[in-house]
Amino acid sequence: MIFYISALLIIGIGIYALIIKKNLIKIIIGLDLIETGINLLIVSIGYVNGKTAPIFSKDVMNASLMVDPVPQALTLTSIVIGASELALAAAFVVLLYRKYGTLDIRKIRSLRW
Amino acid sequence: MIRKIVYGVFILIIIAAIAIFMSNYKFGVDKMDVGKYYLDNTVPQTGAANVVTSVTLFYRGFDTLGEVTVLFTAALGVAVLYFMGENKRKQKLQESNFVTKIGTRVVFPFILLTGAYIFMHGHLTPGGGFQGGALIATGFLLLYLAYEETSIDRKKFYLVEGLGGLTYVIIGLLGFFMKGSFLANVLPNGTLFDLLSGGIMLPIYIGVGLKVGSELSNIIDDLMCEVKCEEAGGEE
Amino acid sequence: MNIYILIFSYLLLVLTIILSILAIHVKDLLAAVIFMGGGSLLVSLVFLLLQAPDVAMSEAAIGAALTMAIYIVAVKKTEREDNDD
Amino acid sequence: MGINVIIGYTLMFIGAFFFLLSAIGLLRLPDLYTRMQAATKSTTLGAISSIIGIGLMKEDILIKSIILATFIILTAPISGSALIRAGYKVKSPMTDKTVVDKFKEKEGE
Repeated sequence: MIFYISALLIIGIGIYALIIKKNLIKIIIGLDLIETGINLLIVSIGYVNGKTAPIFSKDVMNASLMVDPVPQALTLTSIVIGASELALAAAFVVLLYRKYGTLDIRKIRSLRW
Repeated sequence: MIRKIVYGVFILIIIAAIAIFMSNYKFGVDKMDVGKYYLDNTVPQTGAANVVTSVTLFYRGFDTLGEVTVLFTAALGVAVLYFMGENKRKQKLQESNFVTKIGTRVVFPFILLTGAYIFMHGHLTPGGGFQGGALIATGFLLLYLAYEETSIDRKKFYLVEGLGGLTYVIIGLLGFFMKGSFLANVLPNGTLFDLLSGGIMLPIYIGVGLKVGSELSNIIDDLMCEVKCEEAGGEE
Repeated sequence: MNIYILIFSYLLLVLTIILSILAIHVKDLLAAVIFMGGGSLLVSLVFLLLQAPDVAMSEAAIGAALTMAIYIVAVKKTEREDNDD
Repeated sequence: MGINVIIGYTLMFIGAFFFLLSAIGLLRLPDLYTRMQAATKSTTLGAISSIIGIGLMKEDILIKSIILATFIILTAPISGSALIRAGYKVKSPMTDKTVVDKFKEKEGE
């Protein structure tokens, strides 16, 4: 149960950073936090009490003793895509800094709201 | 102040919505639907020991092809964004010390070897193409940090990356022409726990590992480059 | 789950939440990035305890190492202080 | 109980003892440089002796544990020296009892 609660808390912290913070790098950190929290949520949905990792070995050949493999496969995809998205966002931040000389989104005029 | 309260209420509503949705799924209880099928049928159908790998590459191989495409698009986007900028900053980095240089020279081949081991044994042990590729890119990052004048040969990296992607698509097309569906298993399954088992997973994961490694190294090179970007040429 | 492993995972999760709060709270952006990387590493340990070794390896290699390198380069090329009000 | 199990438990005990020493050193030593000394040196010894101890107790993972110990021996000094150097560059304060600063002497000449 505490896995769900802490995943939700991490997602909440990420959304807070995404909405409240004015610094571009802090906003990217918020995005990363949301991604981490959702990964934790999905993996903890797939966990089953007392079962082992879904990998057959010479000791464990019984398929009914394994946790759900589908959330883990989905999370694997999510982590890699998150890293590439983050690299793209960092490139955008560096370019914006070169053009405007600041990281504050209130001073970058075309992004003001 | 009033704005922060409004935002706080907004965040609470989102969290509560997810929590209410999650209350249908108790923690630690068996709630497998399709996972049951995968667990029961992985060994007879694919011959791989790692069920996660078989789900990623065998049952959902088309998704993984899309994922590789997303990664390629991101690398291309980073490269294009950096070529747009002027790249005039030429500040000198601090020279790293003796221990780091010698240690990097000793450790770097072992990092490459470990990465290759991880993506070649993806169907038997934990790990796979994405993890091994990321490990290889971390080795190149270490090289960049230790030796300031490092610059990878981008043409060769693009070649390796293209070959890795091509392996995936060609194996998929082979399945299409021989078995009638894209990414069908055209190779024999072999015996369990052998290196040459698991059908099409081994060549695909080798291709994915090389592709991810060279792609992430290219992203690191783009981020690290100070002036070298302009002379390297940017077409894919 | 074994009771000791459960207590250990509670500890890891509490530390992760503290590191996340610190990461969005501190003024120094480099420190924020390092807190973020530490949080990623602890989450990868939690994945290992949740019997997902593939995801744990992926998170440790990509989330904690490469992501942090990308962040640090971005901070180095821009500025280090968060001049929020 | 075979001889390898006894040696394995002894090595694990030595490893735990060095971990304890490094934890006490982290708490008690005065500045960054001596603390890094405690955190890298004794942790390396503790980690390799625990890993090889576990490897001796289970035969089939002995080779893997030796490879792991080799990796720790190779990588721990690199990260330690890089950390201490970064600490020196940002002018982390030394204790009053410091007598010699070789790095400064080398830079000065």
